[in-house]
Amino acid sequence: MIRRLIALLVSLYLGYILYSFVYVHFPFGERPLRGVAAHYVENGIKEEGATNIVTSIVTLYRGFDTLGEVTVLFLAATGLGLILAGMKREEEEKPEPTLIMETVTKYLFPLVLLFGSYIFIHGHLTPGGGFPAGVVIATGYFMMFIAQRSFTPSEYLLSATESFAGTLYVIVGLLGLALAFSFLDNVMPLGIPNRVFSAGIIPVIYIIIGFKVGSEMTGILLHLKEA
Amino acid sequence: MVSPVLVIALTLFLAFSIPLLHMLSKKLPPFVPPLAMLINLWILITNIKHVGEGAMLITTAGLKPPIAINLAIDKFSLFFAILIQVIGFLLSIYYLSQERKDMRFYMLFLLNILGASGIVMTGDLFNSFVFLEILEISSFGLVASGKDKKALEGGFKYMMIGAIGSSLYLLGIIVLYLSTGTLNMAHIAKLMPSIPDSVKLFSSILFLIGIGVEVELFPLNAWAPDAYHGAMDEISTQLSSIISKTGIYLAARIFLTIYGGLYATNIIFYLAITTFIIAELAALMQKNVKRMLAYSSVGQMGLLMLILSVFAKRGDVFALTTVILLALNHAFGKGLLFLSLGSLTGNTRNYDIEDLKGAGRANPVLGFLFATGVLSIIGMPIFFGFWSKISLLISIMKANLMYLLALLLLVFLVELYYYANVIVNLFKGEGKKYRIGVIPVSVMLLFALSLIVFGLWPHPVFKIAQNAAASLMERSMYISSILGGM
Amino acid sequence: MNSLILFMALGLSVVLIVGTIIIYLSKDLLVAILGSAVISLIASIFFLILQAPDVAITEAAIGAGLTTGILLYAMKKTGRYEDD
Amino acid sequence: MDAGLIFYGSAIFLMVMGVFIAITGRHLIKILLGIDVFDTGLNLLIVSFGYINGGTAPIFSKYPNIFKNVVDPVPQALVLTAIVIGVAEMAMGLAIVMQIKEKFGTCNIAKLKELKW
Repeated sequence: MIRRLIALLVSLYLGYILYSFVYVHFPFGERPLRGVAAHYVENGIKEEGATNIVTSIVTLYRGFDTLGEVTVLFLAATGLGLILAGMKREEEEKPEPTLIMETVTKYLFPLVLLFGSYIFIHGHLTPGGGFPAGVVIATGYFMMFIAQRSFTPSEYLLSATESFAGTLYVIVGLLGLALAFSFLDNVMPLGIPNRVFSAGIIPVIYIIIGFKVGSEMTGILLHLKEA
Repeated sequence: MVSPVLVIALTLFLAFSIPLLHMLSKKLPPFVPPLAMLINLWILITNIKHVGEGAMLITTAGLKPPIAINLAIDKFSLFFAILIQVIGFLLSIYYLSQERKDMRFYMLFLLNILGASGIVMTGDLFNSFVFLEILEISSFGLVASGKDKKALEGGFKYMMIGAIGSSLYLLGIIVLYLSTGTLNMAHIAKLMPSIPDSVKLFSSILFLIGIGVEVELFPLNAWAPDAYHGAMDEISTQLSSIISKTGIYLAARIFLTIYGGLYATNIIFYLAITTFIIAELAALMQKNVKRMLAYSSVGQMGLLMLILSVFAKRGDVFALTTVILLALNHAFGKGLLFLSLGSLTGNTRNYDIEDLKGAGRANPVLGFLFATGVLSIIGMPIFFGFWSKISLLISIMKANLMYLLALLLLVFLVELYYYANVIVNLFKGEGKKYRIGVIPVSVMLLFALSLIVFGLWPHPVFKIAQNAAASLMERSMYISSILGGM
Repeated sequence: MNSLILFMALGLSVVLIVGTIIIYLSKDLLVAILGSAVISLIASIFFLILQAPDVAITEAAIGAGLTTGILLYAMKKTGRYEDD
Repeated sequence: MDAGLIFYGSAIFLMVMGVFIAITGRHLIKILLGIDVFDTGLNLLIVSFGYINGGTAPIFSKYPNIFKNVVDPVPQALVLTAIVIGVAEMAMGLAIVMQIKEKFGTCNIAKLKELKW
């Protein structure tokens, strides 16, 4: 007990040091917009055509990071599958879902998928984008696992979607390398800002990410369910 | 000219396409990693002549730094990138000999190499964090993929410390971003004089914690002996030959290039010297040979950080060359030791020193390979380790640090004692004979051969290492070649 | 930021503190997991207040939704109560 | 009322408590929860760094009207990445925990004695 108290005091003290450091050097809300951020805000729409600046940073200016991020998720899905493979499955009595649950989820499921695709298609105009959209889609599947008696998405199909979307992402990047000598360059026409068909490759990338994240997350949930 | 960004893009492409290839034929996935490494090696080697003074700039998203992410490859990063690909290639050949049902293992392996090559090639701080995460998460997976109790426990510990360490690394990046308004390494380095000292100190401590997990600095190395011990032998090789070397690269890059000389040198010095002494003493006490190798690995990393912290401030190119030579020797030597130890125990995963009795006499080839690794690590003549140790002693003597010299000689004696103990045990008494395939033996022979060849003709390696170290010291060159005339 | 929003944020931060204490003290992992979901949800409201709607959506979907889901699946496998 | 105290304070409190829970937790899932809380706190801290008084979200939905006073978009983009990385780490950790439960029969770290803790 004493050791825990000491640990608590030490960590609170470290937190206090961090707080006082942060408070002195970076006072809340008083930092001017400068450096690359100022450039993104001023020229973001002109350069990349997306009205959501965060989106254009995520997919293009720092698109290489996002490729890495997608890789991290892919890694988590594969690593989870690798580690969980060969676990004993416990057959247990599953409570039967009620009729209301079953019926409602059946009709709700397409709506959830539609909502997910809405988010990733409008990623360059409104907040959201590929990652939350993929998770919303996965949540739809999650709902179906819980509420339907015999619903199992094909693992084969999930894995194929995931893998195909990943390779497609790299190909989109390589297209930039081939056409403009720079990986992940925005080689498509920018169009008129604030329209769905604008901002060059941003919607393409977000659609790919949406599919990829959706299938990966569904795969993770499926593995955990079956473990 | 082939753009080096393809090293990352093609590796990713191949890793993503493994499930598709698996659907075509179940036999394909094992051949993907060697193919990827070969392509990467080819790309990197064709780029050697394009990397001149300063760094080579590769933009992404069609915009100049610091607006978009860029890769920055100077001779130092090229050296480490090629080292990573070579060891990755050898390991991936080694994996060909093993029957593995799960294709996901190869994906993890490939992404691990990808993370390491990403870290050494990127010119952007946050990008290095992303690749660090790729490296770490794939390492947890690889360590835990042995799926026995030890592997799982080692993997979990690594995960716990790695997760918090890398988060603090991220906080360090953010602090630098807030004070400079940019994430580009060269740009931050250029703006470094304008940052207040307290912010520098604070952020460098955060970076130290993040990198300390990778380079196994005390007290962040609690995971290391367990993960090395718990992981399969090839994975231990990967941990010691690739992952910790990437940590050294990152430490040198961040502290030397960005901060322009080690910041918080005293802290690093004391931590490194503690790591070095404690780990070597712990290795002396071990009865378990693999754990002994693990502690010796940790000690070696401590030694590398020690030399970095002592000499970085003086701008001593020769000492940095020593760091590179030691890292190279350790990468090949320890890798060889872990691999051959696995075969010497007949993959029973029982590493007790008593059980190894006579194993070297019963399997002379393996015994010879293990002995080669040991001789190179302790620095016997005609092996590469000799030259790295000699240059280490010379650089310390030149700097007139007699207490350090005395300490090092003492620790080397300790090292000599415990390694000699193992070797004597290996060749004493009767042991069991194990069958071993052609591929593992030839991979280990390649490791051993490179140690001997580098040992007999040290001049080219020395020259390459010197160039790499010199390019690390050319800080203003690095900045101006990335940012242009800005 | 007007003071009404600040006042709300203050109230939420009290909930946040209570949430972490519940995670620490609770022997029932279900309660602890739900506590972490609540913390993520409050964090996502904070993101909204801090004018970061993208992050808010992502945190709500990933931190509060998906993480809780996978934690619950894992808890089903490992047992609900912390044994001493 | 001090906005900095509320946002910085609660973010740093989450980080501190996260580390504390991770260090003192006896159950493996509790440790992972601690790391999760720590990550949430860190993300909150980073986004609070990016806030600028009176700024709006960096989304110009009324283009071509561009407001000059927007909050810093870069920390937000970085946090998006950090959140996703956090969930990936969590999934990996849970997989290891589930295997540990299967192999050891317990998730209490006091009872995991295969290697020295």
